[in-house]
Amino acid sequence: MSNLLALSGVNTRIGHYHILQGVDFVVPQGGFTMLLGRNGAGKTTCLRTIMGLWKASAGRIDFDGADIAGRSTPAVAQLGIGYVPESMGIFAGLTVRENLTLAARDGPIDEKRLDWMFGLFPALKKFWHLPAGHLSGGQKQMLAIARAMIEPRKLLLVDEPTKGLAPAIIAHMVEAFRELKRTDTTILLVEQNFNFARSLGDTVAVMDSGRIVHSGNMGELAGNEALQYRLLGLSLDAHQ
Amino acid sequence: MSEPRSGEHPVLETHGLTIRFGGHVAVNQVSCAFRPDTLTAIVGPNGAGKTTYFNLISGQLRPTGGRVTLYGEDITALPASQRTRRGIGRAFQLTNLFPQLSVLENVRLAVQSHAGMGLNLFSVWSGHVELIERAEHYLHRVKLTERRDTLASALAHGDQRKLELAILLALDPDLFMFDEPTAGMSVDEVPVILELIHEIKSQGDKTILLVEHKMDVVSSLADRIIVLHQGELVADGEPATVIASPIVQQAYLGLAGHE
Amino acid sequence: MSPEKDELPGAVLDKSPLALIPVIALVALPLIPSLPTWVTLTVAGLAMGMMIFIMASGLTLVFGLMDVMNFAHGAFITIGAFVATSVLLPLAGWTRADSLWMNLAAMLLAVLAAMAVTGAIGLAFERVIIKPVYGQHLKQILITMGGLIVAEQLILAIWGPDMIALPKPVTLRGSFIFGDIVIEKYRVLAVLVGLAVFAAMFLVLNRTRVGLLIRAGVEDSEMVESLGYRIRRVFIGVFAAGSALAGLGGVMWALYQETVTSAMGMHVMILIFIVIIIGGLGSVGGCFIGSLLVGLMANYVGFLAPKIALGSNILLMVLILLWRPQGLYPVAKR
Amino acid sequence: MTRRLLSGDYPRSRMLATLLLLILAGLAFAPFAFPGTRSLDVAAKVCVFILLVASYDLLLGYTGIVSFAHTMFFGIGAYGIAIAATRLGPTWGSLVLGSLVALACSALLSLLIGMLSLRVKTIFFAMITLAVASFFAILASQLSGFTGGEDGLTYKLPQLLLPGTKLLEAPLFGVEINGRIVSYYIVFFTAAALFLALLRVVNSPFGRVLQAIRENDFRAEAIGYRSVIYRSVANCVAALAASAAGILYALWLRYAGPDTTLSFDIMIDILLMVVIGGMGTMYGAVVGATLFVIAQTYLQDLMKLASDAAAGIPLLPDLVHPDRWLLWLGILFILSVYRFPAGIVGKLRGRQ
Repeated sequence: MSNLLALSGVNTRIGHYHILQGVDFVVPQGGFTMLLGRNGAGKTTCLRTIMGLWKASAGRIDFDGADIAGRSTPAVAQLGIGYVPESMGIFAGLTVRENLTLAARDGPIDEKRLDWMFGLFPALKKFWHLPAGHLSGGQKQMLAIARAMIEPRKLLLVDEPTKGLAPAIIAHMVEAFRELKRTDTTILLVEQNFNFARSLGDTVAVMDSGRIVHSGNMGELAGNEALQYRLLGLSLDAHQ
Repeated sequence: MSEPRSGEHPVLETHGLTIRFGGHVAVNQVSCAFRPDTLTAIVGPNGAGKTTYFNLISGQLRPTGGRVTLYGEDITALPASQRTRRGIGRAFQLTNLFPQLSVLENVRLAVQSHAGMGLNLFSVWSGHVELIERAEHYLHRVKLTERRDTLASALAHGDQRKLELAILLALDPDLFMFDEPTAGMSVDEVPVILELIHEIKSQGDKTILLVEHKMDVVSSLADRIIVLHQGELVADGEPATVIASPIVQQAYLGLAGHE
Repeated sequence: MSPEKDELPGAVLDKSPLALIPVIALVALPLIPSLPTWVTLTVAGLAMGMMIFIMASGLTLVFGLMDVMNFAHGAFITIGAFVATSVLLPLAGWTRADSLWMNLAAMLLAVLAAMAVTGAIGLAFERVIIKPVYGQHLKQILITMGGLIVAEQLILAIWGPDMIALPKPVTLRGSFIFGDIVIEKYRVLAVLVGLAVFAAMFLVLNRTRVGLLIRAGVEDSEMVESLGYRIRRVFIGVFAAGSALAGLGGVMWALYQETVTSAMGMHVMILIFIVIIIGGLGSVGGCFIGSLLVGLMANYVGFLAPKIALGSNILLMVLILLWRPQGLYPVAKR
Repeated sequence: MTRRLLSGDYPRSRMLATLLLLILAGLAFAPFAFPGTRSLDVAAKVCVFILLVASYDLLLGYTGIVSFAHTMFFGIGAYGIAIAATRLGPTWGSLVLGSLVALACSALLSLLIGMLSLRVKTIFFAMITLAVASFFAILASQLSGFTGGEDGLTYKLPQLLLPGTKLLEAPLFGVEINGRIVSYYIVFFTAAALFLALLRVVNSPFGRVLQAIRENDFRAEAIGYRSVIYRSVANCVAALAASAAGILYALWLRYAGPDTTLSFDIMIDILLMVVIGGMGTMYGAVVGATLFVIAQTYLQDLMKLASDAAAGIPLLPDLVHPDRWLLWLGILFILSVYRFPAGIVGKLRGRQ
């Protein structure tokens, strides 16, 4: 498997804060890569730096054979990267249809793809003409994901899609992502819910204090509780 | 503040506290009482409403339903500044300082607020040596004395968190609220913070609320754990009991499939 | 202040501010001695409101989209008016001819010239003056005030300090008379132009892809960029368009007053600010309603108690702020 | 002593200290150093505007509030004296009464505006104050029976302050000591005392809170400072000082009218002075006001020379025409905001 995206030595400063302090990891073509880590570790900053929403002060971001560090956000998006931010970035005053129309850069929405999307997220069909602000949290998240893939994209960056969602909706979300996986979509997904990450991820990178502290395949991490505890603080039995 | 503060009287209570943002209920009907000399840890997955619950208590947000009482007095309508004056002190998750003021000045302003001298228009601030000395004392407690003349914006992340705590100490509150005090800190900086929280706790008359992700931190410090999930209070009790309860296993840690 | 409220014309969900217009008109009815006078004043008020709307709409749209309040907007209005004198005075042959078409053609030329000049200046203004201070409100106010000072001085240097008379074209003078009701012809034109601008803005915002981009950009410009659009270019276009509208408003206002002075922009700026505050900063729909309210109020009170005409608008502003502290349609964002 | 007077806030630059001393000496000995009506007028105007601009700096530089109603408070002070002197006659009693009523009006109005609108964003406040101030200016010209309308009010002052009153038989250092000299020193000492009082306010515990609120009002609230109250008090103090400046100006001019106190042009002058002098420094007000008033009076003479020299070149003579002096200050203003936000004072301090 070749690498679609590779970060090497990426540094990002926001104001006076040095958030990313030399980040290195790769996202293999056609797989799901999970970016894990505690709050404040720099995961969101990582995605924003790839999107060009923050400028990397040093390092390379190679995407599909070109260094995209320093390119403007629209230029990065036009290369075929879709982005679902943590806040979801839904245009609340626009209808569901308008949200998707805007996301279809190349003209009218492809009907077949739309039908497929309605299959994944039936709620979008139901509320087609409703302002997106009226959707529930889960439905908004679905719209945000649908918006990022209304046209084929080479890579999707998804920031904490399960945040604040009920278990039933998370289960639905897992199904939708599995369906996406069958279409050979490449995804880089930031997550805190380890169970969710484990059920979807092929490879994994763990961040702490602005650096990658572990990377490898998901199976290895999932099977090693001591490693999970060390990296993520995930343990129930540790101090009993 | 003249109310008795024996262990039985709650310092702070929330009654059916609720806030909605549009269609989303971020905190839903949370009723809970916090007693002095108790450290309560609030845990829950990301987006469970922990920080929002904090914001409702410290006054950064107004609830859409329910009440907050401090020593039995309804403070739901009070702005954040008045709650601070009544003894609720809060450290923020994302560092939130006066970036272009010196480290000492950041703390001195908090000391000055606690001394109630903000509306003193006609004395020279540098003449109030006692305020400056107290500020220096708090800087010493968080081990920041050497950086006293640095601009707050020029501090490293860990030092900023320490300054955040020095400001909190300077307010000398009855109720301390820590929102992930160790987030983003390097491993060697964490003990300083934990020791500080421990010191506050051992003073005996303080009420402490702590939002924290790291379970080892929580279980070593907390007298009590409450669990928020989807904005609702789903578990409340002794740390060991709460951690072992199935609902927490599933809701919080997402480890239902724990092989 | 629910975040899902749509702020754009036509899509306004909250109807109660709309009702203010008939309410004010009906309150005025018994106070004014005769019905024909009331009709005359109402039409005059609507016409004035429409002209204020033309001048204010660009400013509020730019604020909603780019979070920039341009305190030099008034200078663009003045420039539009002076450009009109430079076009219309040499074309006296056309404006004095007793032909509606010749008159309108002259006006159209003046309007196009004014809009081209102010649009171009707006473009330069955005690049040179405003671009470095996005997101810094205090500096924005200061820097655009600086722009205002410089622009006013340049106007004085180019067109001189004296008042210039600018008579209306012949066929637009005088009034239509229906019984006792007297309606000035020019006011009818002003209402038509105002409605056309409002309709055009409505159509562009709600029926075109650029409009979709603008509406999305008002909410979250970062997300629009993440979808692959160069929203900055749209922003600059909107700024130029807003400045061009100021130029159009300047021409309309100058012909209405029939005089042009270097201070006229600053005078209308007060009305424009009142309108924008009433409507809610950044809301085009609110601006439209606010303009009509201010226009009606100014004419009714101007007739009943001329001395307190401007005071009445301040009073209106204070009352509305007491009712809705962020204006009729608060734009919830940032 | 100096420390107490300056509230511990020193110029912190030798150049600046020298400049300030020169200005102080120039103003203190103006009647003797620069005899003549025009130059004494300039000196008095400098004193008044130092106070006016310093009070504006308290708002803009220290609190981060942009208000366009500052001339309104300036005007209230001037009209307070003018109306009292016109209606009640040229007695000391009426001057005191007029001043007190004016100060009370300013305090009330500023608190009202503050409480109503200081919670909102900077831009909103700027727009509202602009609307209110212009309303006030129009009100002053409409109520002509009371304010003299567009013509303003000319009035007599108590005997002691009139030019005809000679205090000493013989001239002192070649200057006749008359009522004008007394008036000048009233203006000078009051302005100096109030400037030092403002310097104290910005260096008081209160002043530090203002700066904290300007930096991060969310956090200031969180540590117990209610920002709307602090902003309102700052607004009120600034309004009172502006009114005091208005009172002094009316005493000096023996005239109050819309053009000398209420017009938007003066508001723009204040902005130019505070920004070019240096926001948030207080001393910037001294430097800015002095340079501006001198430029206003003498730069035009210089520009006339330039304009005549450039005759024949298209447009250039218009640009350096004496009436266009504001053009160049406007450009300097824009450059100041971008390049040196702490103005001349910041530049001088930066060199050390």
